[in-house]
Amino acid sequence: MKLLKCIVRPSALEKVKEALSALGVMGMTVSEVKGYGRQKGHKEVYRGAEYNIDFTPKLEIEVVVGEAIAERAIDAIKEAATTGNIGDGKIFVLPVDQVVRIRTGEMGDSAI
Amino acid sequence: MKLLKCIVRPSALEKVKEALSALGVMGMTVSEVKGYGRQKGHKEVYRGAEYNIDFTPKLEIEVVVGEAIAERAIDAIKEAATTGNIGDGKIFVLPVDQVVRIRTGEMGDSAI
Amino acid sequence: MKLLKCIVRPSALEKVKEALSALGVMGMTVSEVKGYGRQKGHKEVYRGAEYNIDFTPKLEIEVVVGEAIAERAIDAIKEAATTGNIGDGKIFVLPVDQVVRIRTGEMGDSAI
Amino acid sequence: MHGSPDPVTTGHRSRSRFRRALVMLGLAAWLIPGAAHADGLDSGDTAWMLTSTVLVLFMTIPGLALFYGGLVRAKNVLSVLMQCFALTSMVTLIWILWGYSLAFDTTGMEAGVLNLSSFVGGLEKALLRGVGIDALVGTIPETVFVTFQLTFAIITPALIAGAFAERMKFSAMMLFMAIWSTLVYAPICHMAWGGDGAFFWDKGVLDFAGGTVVHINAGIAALVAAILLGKRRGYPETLIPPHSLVLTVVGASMLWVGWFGFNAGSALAANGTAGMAMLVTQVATAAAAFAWMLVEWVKHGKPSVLGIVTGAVAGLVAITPASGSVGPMGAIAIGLISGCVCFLGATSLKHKLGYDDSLDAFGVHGVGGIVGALLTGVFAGESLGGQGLAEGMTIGSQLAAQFVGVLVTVVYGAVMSYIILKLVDGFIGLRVAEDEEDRGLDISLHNEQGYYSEV
Amino acid sequence: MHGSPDPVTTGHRSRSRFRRALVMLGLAAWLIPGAAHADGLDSGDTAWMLTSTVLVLFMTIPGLALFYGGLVRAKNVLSVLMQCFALTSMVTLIWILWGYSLAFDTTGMEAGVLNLSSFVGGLEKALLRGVGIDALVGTIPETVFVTFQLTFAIITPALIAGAFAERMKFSAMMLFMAIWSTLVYAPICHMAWGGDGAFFWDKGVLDFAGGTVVHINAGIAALVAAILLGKRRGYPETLIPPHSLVLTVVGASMLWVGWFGFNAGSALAANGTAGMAMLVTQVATAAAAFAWMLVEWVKHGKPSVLGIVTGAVAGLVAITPASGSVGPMGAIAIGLISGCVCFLGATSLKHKLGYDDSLDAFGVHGVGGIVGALLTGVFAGESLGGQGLAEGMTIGSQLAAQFVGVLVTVVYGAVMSYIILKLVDGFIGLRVAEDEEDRGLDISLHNEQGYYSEV
Amino acid sequence: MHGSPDPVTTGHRSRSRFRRALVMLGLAAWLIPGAAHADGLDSGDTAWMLTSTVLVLFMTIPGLALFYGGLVRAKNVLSVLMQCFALTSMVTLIWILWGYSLAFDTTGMEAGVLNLSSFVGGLEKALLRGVGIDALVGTIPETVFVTFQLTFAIITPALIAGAFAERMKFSAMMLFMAIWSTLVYAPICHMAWGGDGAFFWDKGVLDFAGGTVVHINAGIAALVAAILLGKRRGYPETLIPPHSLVLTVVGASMLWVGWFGFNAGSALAANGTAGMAMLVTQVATAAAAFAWMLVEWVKHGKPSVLGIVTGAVAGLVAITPASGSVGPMGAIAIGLISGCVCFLGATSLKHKLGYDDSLDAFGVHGVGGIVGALLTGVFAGESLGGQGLAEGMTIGSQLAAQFVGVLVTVVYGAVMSYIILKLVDGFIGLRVAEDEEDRGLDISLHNEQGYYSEV
Ligand SMILES: Nc1ncnc2c1ncn2[C@@H]1O[C@H](COP(=O)(O)OP(=O)(O)O)[C@@H](O)[C@H]1O
Ligand SMILES: Nc1ncnc2c1ncn2[C@@H]1O[C@H](COP(=O)(O)OP(=O)(O)O)[C@@H](O)[C@H]1O
Ligand SMILES: Nc1ncnc2c1ncn2[C@@H]1O[C@H](COP(=O)(O)OP(=O)(O)O)[C@@H](O)[C@H]1O
Repeated sequence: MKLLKCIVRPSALEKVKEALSALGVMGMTVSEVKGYGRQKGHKEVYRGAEYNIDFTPKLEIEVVVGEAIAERAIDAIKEAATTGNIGDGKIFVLPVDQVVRIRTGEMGDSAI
Repeated sequence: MKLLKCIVRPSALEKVKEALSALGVMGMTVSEVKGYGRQKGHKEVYRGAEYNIDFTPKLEIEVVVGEAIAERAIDAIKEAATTGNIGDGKIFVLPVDQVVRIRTGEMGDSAI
Repeated sequence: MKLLKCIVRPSALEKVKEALSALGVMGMTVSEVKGYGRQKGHKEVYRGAEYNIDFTPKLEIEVVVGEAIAERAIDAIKEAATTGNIGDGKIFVLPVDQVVRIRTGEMGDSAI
Repeated sequence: MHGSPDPVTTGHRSRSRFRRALVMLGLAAWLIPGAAHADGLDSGDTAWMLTSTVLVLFMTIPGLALFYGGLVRAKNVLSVLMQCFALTSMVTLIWILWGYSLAFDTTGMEAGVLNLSSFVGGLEKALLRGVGIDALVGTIPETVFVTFQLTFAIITPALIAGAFAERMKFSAMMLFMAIWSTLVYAPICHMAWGGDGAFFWDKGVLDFAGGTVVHINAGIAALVAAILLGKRRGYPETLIPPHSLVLTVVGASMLWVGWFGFNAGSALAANGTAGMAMLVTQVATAAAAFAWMLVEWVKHGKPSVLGIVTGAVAGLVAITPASGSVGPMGAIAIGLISGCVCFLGATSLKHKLGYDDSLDAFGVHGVGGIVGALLTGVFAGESLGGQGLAEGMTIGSQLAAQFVGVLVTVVYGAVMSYIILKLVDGFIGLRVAEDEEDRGLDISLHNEQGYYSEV
Repeated sequence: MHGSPDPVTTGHRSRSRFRRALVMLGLAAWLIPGAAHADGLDSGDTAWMLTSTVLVLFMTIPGLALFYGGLVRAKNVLSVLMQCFALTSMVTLIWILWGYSLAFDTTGMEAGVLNLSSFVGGLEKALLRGVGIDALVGTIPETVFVTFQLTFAIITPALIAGAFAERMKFSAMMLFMAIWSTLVYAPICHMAWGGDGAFFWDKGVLDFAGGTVVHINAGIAALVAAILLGKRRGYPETLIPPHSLVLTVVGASMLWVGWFGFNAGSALAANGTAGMAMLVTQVATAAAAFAWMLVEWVKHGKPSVLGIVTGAVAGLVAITPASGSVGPMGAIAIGLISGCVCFLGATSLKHKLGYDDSLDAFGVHGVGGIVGALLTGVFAGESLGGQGLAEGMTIGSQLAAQFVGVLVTVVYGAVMSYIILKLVDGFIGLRVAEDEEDRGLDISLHNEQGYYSEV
Repeated sequence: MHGSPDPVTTGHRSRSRFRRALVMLGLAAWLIPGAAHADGLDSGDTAWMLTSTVLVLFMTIPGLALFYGGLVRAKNVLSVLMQCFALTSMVTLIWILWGYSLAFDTTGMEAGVLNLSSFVGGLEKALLRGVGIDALVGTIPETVFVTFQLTFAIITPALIAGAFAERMKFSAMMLFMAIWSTLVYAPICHMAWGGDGAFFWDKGVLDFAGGTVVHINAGIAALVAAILLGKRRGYPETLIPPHSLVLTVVGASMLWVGWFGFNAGSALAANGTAGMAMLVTQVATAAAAFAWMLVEWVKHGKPSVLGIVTGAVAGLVAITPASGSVGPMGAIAIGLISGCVCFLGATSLKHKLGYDDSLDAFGVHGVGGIVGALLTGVFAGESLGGQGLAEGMTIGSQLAAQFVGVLVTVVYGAVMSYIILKLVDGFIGLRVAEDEEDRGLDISLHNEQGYYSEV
């Protein structure tokens, strides 16, 4: 099983959700993060003073999927989240040893 | 060492904290996330318009533990966080290569 | 490739960012988290009632780096984030199977 | 006008004639026999009008700014506050330079005579010429009257801003409003409150505190703007809830308390008319809020705070034209009816017709204003506990007069708003670029953020 | 005044008789010789009373709503705002339908005669019968008096809501308050301010602006409700800090400024009594805030803003009954004492006795009200810089009278509140379900969220 | 003083003499022939002054508290609210104990005679001796005058707090302000508004509502404090944006509406002077806001809401001394000029000189106050639409007088502020420890958090 840790633009959430649903992936966990990267921040001016806003608001979407569909999920996310501009984000793929569904105690693929 | 990434209901925090303490696990890191899964969101109505609130507030509790107690920690969390209703959440178990305590530079199990 | 999951004090962000930049690591993702550990929380008193604030505000800085510089990055972060007091935080090192740059579809080291 | 030295009708001295006049037109009554010598000044009336002016300004900043600001997404909150604040500033300058004169200069007017001056004032009072420290309107300094009326001229365009929130260019908004204040607000204000010879006034239209002038006028411009600008991106597929109903409730509360300046202040005196206006305002507002809450409770299963505060605003709007003419029981009726009708206006009408009036400026102010204007004609009747209809009127003829007032405002306002918007669109464009809308207007247009959390 | 041929009862002209009466009962004094002819109207007094009415409404929405709203958890913030807003609406309707009549109809009352009318008014003024545009109370329109008094009737139940915040059903709350307003508020209000023949009034109880009527009354109902409803889930093991002290400080500030309408407005005129009431209100509030801050600084090592604002509210409560009777030095004393005593009330008493008065409605309003009512008996004495005790009273006898007022309010209020709550409990249940409480009342009861952050 | 039974100058009765006096000094005019018998009381004037007092208190809590609170980082928001609230409490006690007496006791003063009493009042009125319920100042109760003036004494130190926000010890702040209020505020207030014999008054300095007394005075103390305390940690390398511009805009709006109490209230009556003061206040504020917006639009490409609200405050400050002397066109000029100059003050001056005036207390209040004081000398001239210069003055001599007023305030204020701060520093230290500053003052000094989100 893999954890896909996707850093995307806030505006991509809806599309990513739909793309994953289309693949049958029905769960995900989202958090608000701030990103720093090639996409430069911007300057805001408050009473003449320049403030460097280095970090850009991003969403981190975490999805755990079975090996079987990991590839397809990555492609789907990639497609859904791309605008072609710097700052579209990354997908980090991490190995997952085990998944437990708290409610039932189920484990492994069936717990996802 | 393992990272237990637990997605749980906000109301479970206190109990999970106690269950882990009982095992001697004294550290954890918590963040507010939004979850999407079998537990459906709900509709809110503002001036007659229906808004689909797809995401449910969850907490993500991240705990790194030594291999030795990983199993027991998982069981403890499972027990503490379960209500039996859809939406209780998941535990994702990820391998951890290394842990460093910033203050002392200690590494490995002793740094947890 | 490795994911360095660094739990640090909020005040350390600027220095960590600089330390990483100095190494040529130009990307990172940051989120606000609450930490529980050896550093005890504190009590706040509201109208005579004591509230235990167990959790301390921390930042979680996630950086994915190539194997090559992982060590150096860890050292740099350690140095930048240390104050010597309890609560400086941890670095958790996790294996990363794959990295995808959403915009271009690049993969692996070049996508970081 | 304000130069006449006849002190007879000032204050509550000639109560019955005074009542008669107020029943007809509220503010306008005072314009006729104003005495310019200092002896006519009543310190109590002045005290109340100074206070009322403060209250009505308070309605716009921060009241309306918060009411609207809470309803948008966090990324657009400052743009809404900015609109309210910038309009407050710009309209102030317009008003003292030419607006007040276009609205309240009575040169050339004569009772019963229809001429250009029936529709718009001249420029005799431009730059506030002649508005010295001793000039009076009725029993209060004209300076206070100018400022009081200014606060009405401010809130009207600010209300419109609810219709195009989250997508209009700031520059286009300012340009549109500068022209609209001059070509639409001032004339309608003049027709309603210009005194003898003014179009609505001579027709006997009752509009005590601004049902036509402020609310219908704003509502119809809002509707036109909402349609012309088109929907927000993603509307209505991906609706985003209000980012802070707390702000919205605070804003609504401020509107409620400030509205006493609006309605009771429109008596231009601290007297029985003001007192009754305050009472009926409170009653109608409560009734409308209560009605909305109940309807929603029945229809959606739960009463919401956004519902009850919107109902309150609907009630405030509807009682506005009636607040000098009806009694407490009429106020209950107006409140209950307007609460229910505006519920439909904001919840069904909009979705059925498919335009995107972001914050229901038309659904509440337009609809509520029309309901109120018409019901004024009904509940002003003494048989229904009111203070009496305009002179020589029956409920039927009064309703007809009210209808004319509504119709002219709607038609004139719609046509003019359309033309001005089209012009501005051609000139600088009305709408922000797509990516600006996505990033939010706060960053795109003002390079600021409403809330900044240190990371 | 302006034109009236009968100067006897107006304003500051008959100062001594006026003072005498005010010292006794504040508001009530005005009810006796009210003149119904328009000529008695004083525009200055009316201006101030219109303003005071606005200020007292402002205390509830948004003042109290924010003060309370900031203290609860984010998931319950709207439920608190909703309670304040819905009570404002409902009590308004009750008041004009029957409440005002039950409180202020004086039919059948006679000085020194104890009969049913000593305890509650009749229904002669139901539906505001006879409250026309010309009716006066003292020198102001009766419409203004009705609305001013209404704002007191609104804030009293809203204060109670602090006790059962975060766990009471909205429907049960509304039902309870509808009955309570009728069966508890109106009678106590009548006893205190009903004029000659009214129970407290004839006993010479001093309650200038509502120490018994509003604060003790609300405080005791709050205590009963807190006990009957039981503790919030998790209390006191897992205490959750206030979600936004910023809102709470803003609300407290609004209460402070609005309270000038409450206290100085209770003079029912813009005169020396109003001026002194304003001054002593400011002084006592500052002293209480300062005292709380110091006590806390000493006891907990740090002064907190929640502490100082709570102290300010305690001072406002305590000076309320005294504000027509004491001088600035008495106000300092009342402030310092009430600040210290309420500190104990909100911090120790509650925890010792173990009930969960969520937002300290009893600890501040109940305790502060009682302290204030008793101290009024002391510091009204001329020897202590006050305006003088009620006629023929010594400090001892005045204290006894004050004690009777407190006792009757406490006992009657407690018993009635208990009965009504039990009835409502049997009928629809008082408390939300456990999972509703866990999810938060905003979602559970109103299907809304206070703050929505786009994900 | 207030005991003289001469009723001649009360109210609007002797309009021309009244005008003359007001043109000179605003408040001071009223102090001279105050009549103590009840007959001189004007209920309308009293109503307006009660209201104005409420408005000016509202400016500090919650107005200024929010304006400043929004501009700091979230971890310091409560410390700012706390400063405003605690100052409100402490200054109230100081004022009634000795402050009012030092400012307004006129014992020993004589027109044209320069003695100690020209600079500071005596202690005859300490503990408010003689300020009974019947004492009058002009046509209003002296109690109201005391409270009205108190609100000025409160806001002045609160303004200073903007300069050292986010780093000063609470204890040091309180100690400094207690001394400063006594040794700086009271004397400057006395010199300006003490009446015949007072230093500024005898020089013919025009300061209608507190340009020198409040704004320059606060601004210069702010500058000294900013320099003495040193920069915030990390300034200016790591600038952190305001945590909530929403709060700041709300606060600015409240300052705007409250300022009508400040300026129009300084007429001490509800008359033509008050009306004109209200009008010119509105106009200058709008002009300054508009000017700042335009300058910023041109210079930075985008107009910001922080910019426009800061401009509004600049305009409010600058019109303050002029509000009893200029006409609407002069107000436009003052507004436009002050908007542009304060833009430079807050954006360039500070960064060039390198001190860290956290919230621009000097840049806006100091600079705006000086600009306003000087321009008052220009636009008061009748040729420029003003109400006329002080008696026997030309624009040149008036400007010289204004300059003297500014200079004395700046020099005296700077020297005294420096000495007091140094003393307090030696005694308890001015600045919090580094780690306290890093954690934020809310936790460090008050053990509280502004916003608490349940995890
Ligand atoms: N090495 C990294 N480790 C963690 N997060 C990263 C890393 N590099 C980039 N990111 C995240 O991805 C986001 C987008 O990266 P950026 O370099 O701006 O553009 P792009 O994704 O188009 O290459 C960043 O804002 C940051 O959140
Ligand atoms: N595949 C997944 N990847 C990441 N998070 C998931 C996934 N599936 C579920 N979750 C998280 O777990 C939460 C609970 O899942 P849900 O399907 O609602 O109920 P249950 O845990 O009872 O099966 C979700 O809200 C989401 O945050
Ligand atoms: N086992 C753990 N798993 C996850 N996070 C941890 C763990 N232990 C500590 N942390 C995180 O590291 C932070 C610092 O740890 P703490 O024990 O307080 O001090 P130190 O890092 O100096 O040992 C904690 O606040 C928590 O966020």
